[in-house]
Amino acid sequence: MNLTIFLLALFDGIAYAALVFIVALGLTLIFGVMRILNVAHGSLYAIGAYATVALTGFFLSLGLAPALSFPLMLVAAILVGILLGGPIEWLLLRRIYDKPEVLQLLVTFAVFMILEDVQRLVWGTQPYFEARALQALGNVTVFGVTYTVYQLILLPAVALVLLLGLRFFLRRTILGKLITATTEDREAAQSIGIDADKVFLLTFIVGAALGGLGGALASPTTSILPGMGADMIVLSFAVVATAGLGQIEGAALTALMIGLGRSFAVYVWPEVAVLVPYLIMVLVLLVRPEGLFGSPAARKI
Amino acid sequence: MSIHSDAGAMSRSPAEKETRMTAGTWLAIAGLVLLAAVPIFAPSLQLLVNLALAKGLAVLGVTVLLRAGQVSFGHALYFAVAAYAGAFLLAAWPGADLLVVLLAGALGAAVSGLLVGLFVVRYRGIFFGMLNLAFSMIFWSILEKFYHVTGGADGIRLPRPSVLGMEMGRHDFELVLFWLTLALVGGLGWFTLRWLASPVGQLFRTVKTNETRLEYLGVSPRRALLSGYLLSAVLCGVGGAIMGVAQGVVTPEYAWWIRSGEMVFIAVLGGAGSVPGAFIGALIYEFVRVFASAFAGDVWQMLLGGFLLVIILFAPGGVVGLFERVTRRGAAKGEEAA
Amino acid sequence: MKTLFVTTALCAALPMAALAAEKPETLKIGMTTFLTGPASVFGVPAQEAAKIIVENINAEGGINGVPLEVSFIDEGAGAEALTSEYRRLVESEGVEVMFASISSGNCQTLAPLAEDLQVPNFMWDCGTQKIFEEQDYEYVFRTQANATPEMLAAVIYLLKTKPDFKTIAVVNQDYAWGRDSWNIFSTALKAMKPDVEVVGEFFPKFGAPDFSTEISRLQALRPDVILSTSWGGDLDTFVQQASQRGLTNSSTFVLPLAESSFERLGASLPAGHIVGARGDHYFLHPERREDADFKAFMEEYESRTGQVSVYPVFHTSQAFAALQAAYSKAIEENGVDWPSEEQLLAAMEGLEFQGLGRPVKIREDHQGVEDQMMGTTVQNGDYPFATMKNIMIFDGDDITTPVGEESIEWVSGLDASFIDTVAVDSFEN
Amino acid sequence: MSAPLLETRNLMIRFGGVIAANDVSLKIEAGRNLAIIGPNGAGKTTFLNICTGWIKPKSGQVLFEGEDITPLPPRKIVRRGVARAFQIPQLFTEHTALENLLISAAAREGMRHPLRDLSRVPEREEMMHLLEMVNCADVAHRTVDELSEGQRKLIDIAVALALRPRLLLMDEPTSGVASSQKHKIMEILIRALAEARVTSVFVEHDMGIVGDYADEVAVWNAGNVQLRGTPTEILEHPDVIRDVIGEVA
Repeated sequence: MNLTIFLLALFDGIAYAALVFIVALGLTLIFGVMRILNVAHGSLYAIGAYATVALTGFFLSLGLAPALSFPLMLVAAILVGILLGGPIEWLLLRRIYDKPEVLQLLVTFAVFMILEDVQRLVWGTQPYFEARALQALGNVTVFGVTYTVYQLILLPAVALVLLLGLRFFLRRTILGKLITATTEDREAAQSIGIDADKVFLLTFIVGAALGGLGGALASPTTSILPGMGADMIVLSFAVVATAGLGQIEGAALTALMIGLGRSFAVYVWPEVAVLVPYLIMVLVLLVRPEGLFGSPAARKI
Repeated sequence: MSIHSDAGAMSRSPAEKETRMTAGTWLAIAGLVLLAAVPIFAPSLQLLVNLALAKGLAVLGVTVLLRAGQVSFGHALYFAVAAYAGAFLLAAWPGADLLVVLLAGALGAAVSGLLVGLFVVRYRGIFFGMLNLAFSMIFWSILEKFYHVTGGADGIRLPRPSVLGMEMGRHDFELVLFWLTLALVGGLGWFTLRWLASPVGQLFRTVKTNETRLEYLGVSPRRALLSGYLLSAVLCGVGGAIMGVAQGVVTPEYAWWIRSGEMVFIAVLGGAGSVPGAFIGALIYEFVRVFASAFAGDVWQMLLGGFLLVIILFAPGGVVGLFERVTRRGAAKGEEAA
Repeated sequence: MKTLFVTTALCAALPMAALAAEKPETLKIGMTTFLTGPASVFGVPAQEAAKIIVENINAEGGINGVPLEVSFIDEGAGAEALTSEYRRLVESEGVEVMFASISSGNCQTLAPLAEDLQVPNFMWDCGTQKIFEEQDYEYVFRTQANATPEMLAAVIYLLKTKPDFKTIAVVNQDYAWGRDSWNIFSTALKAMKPDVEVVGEFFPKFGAPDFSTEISRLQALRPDVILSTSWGGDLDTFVQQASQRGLTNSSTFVLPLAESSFERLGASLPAGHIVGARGDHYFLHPERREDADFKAFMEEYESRTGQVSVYPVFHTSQAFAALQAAYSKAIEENGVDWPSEEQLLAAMEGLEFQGLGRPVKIREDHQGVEDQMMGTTVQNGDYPFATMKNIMIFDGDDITTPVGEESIEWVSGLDASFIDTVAVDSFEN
Repeated sequence: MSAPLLETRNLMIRFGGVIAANDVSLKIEAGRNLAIIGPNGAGKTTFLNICTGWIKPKSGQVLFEGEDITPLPPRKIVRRGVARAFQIPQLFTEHTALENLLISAAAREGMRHPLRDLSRVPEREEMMHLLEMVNCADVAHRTVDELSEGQRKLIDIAVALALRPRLLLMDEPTSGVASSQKHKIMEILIRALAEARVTSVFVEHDMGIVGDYADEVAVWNAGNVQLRGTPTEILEHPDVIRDVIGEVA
């Protein structure tokens, strides 16, 4: 393997990792704060993609500039957060916080099953492709290989902005501190007047919107079709568990490991590319049971 | 300290309830007899019931783990390992005996259960669930990827095994398989109940409530969990092997994560932790699924999802819990009247 | 080896054979198709087509006065649901003929089941060539071609139109179709043009959302030809990403299933690439497009679905055409009002029928012999998507594995001279 | 002369900046119940945790009957005869009082009857007797989370006794119990221990209890044994009155 190929694999890996990270971010945020592993996250991802395609198709058919696709992605993500994330938390999850975690997980599994069919009823079974956002940014050529600016530059940039933005939000803003306080000790937070219900609702909306944003950002690069969420969710699980549940920086690093592992595998041994995320997960958890960045829960007696 | 009550009669612990519930035993026997009559009175349902019971055995495996408070999101692994073990055996030795095929499946599940189990019993809660998921997805990827060995996504066809040296037509074979499945449901169900009530099973169950005390009883919580994990893998394996033989084909979909989710789904639907609930849940699930996909076309997933939500929100004890609630209320009323 | 039970059942059935059957109220048909999952890109158009065809047949009085009634089974609901629903239709609903299925895996599962249930089963869409090569069936027939002629047509068209290429890479879906089709294609290519070098083999997982890394590698490898037998969302994503990043400018793509993606791909599938349609299936079929019935159907389909017809629509039409032809033939040959199952099965042998494409013939091994169309893409502005020019239709008889032979073995025995022995009709567009 | 039942040699451990065990060397003789007293944070519980293998010392050794048990995990130490009862009772909350004891007996007996129903194991009689000894026979069939704190503490100790240990380490056996009940509980306990011939070490804050039930007292301070002696000696010692009793009272 020469340097060129090494760099090419690096670029591919980073572009892929960026997208995986954005999706996993919402999942890990929700888990970190609410201790719920949201299986329906995959559906939110898919619906974010579908909504983007629908919105872009509609507005661009009115003759508006393709650059409008970018704000529309944000709109789609926010719609997913508010119209789906909100009701899921408010109507369903809120009623089961005191139940065993298996039931919480199954509720989101049920929502996943329902949303899979909802997608099909609304958007049908034919794949959609809406690449105007990607085309608007054009290509760059590196070592004679053409990349899209969208995948090589925009996606990693967005991922980085989200990583830094969320860190800043959680550590530096009052709202972020309220969320962290609730995460650490719900009862204590309530006793000092934090409305934990509102914090949870907000977190879930933001997490769902991040899932939707992942789908929105993925939409110009891939076919939007039924079942796309089911694949993404397992990959996100792998990222989140490997990173340590609730670990944002860890998720970024893990996504990078998985992205690079996969792209190098395609260059070196394509047959194992699909195994890479799970192998990384097992190997990491073998050495560090709490995930890369997780801290072991001390048992007090 | 001196609350006087005839405690023995009033509040029995789960362990005692299981073995002394003679009414429950009779109910279970009645249920098995009723099912045994399916091929005679409703032959069109025979295969469906057979598949549901096979799935029920796998769900029983998940149920066992729920007793220790652990949820596996990867038990489809053992389902698939056993089914593929059976398929490979039949490919290498066409016309192998049904019992040998099932035994090979159970053995495959046991061996893989031991290997994976040694590793995952170090984890609890969500990590336990996720690691099991990871292992099942690795196996799934291997099945998909190593096409030349595993047949890839189309899987492997299983020629019909012989039964005690006899070659059989589909109809006869399916009857034998059906009754054999039913016998295994009865036998393994009974064994699981006994095991859960036994000292080893009780130690296993305490992983759910207090591992510190378990350690201070001189018992390794990991080993206690491993014993139940092995049982659960074997149960899943027997279910998977039956499923493979009944379907005549095994595909990587057997190991797919949604399958594992489905098993947990059914376990909760039937009544989390309940042995008969595993089979009742599987029967209900398969019937809803088949009839929904026959009559509601492409929204069967939505119906099942809605069904699950209703159960969790309004009857978290599952169908068995619902049944117990009704009978208890009935009993209470009876007492009042008397 | 038959068991005692089946043998007695057959004996019991024998005396009935000579007699005609009672004419039913309706002729019940069961059709398995993907209504959910990625393959619903084929399954749903097929279902729509089936509905239109059945309406048309019933409007004309059905088959000998008996109207058709179709029940659909979702192949996407999983193998258990599929097999149990299949049995329910046959055993409890009185379905007389089954059409199954799209997935090759399901065909392999259902073929022995049909045999055991003794229900005539038309394999209407699945691709695997192995079914009749590995086993003899009494009740199973295929109303279309299989992977071998489909791939051979692609190889021959490639060698005829671009004889001087040196290198090839493949990007197929990682499942039986992707693997088997490459096996046939590469075997044929090596036999007919031994100097070709295979520079890359990629089997990304089925349903992969992203081919960026594969495309980067292909750009570095610069093969003359890139084959992909992918379909549906996978093909769309691959072609879109490849065309976006200029890979379609540097390599010629051979896409034997691209006809089913034309409309969705729009302008992303540029001119000059080789495409096929698993048979002579094309909404602008050069021989058929002026035919009144063909035109009427195409218009009807487009007005109902808003989309042009794709190959599963043609495959569906062939299955129903086979059904009509078989019943007519059995009724005529036996001089009965309604044929028994025995008579129907007898009629299937050597049956000729015509759906929306050219006529198809059922061989003695129950394999259908279907002509194969290949073409080159062109973006000429008539439609907002690619259409075909330089179309060739290859004779099915010449490129279908002979009865009793195994495909890979037969194909590997071919050589460059084979190309000229295949009868072909060429069309400008 | 035979080795002491339990001996520690130069145990050292610190958590962050706090020294929890600072060169602890102590001998515990069979048959003499030792009470450990001292202010909060003096390292009393840490000492029990080290002796049972829950926490590994940074340096130093723990010997049980002359054998080094320092590297062993708790379960192996338990099997050698060191049982433990907890400040917060550690019970199987889904099981009844009797079942908690039966499980303990099953753990002790290993796999002698692997598939017999737990409620029918031969140790049932013995366990009922144990429950009687701790005055809990009347709640034998209640799940333990329905019981009072005092009952749970006694059952916690009974579970440890069911293992037939030679040494029992108890962390504040009477904490969380109404003061009127404390003496009653200790009365029951000491009788049960004597009957089972178990030596005990117990951490205690209540000087009245210490004075009445301990054979020996060790005073902990800043991670080490400050004083050791008979209850009378210790409880009248001016340092103890100032540092320990003063604080507690």
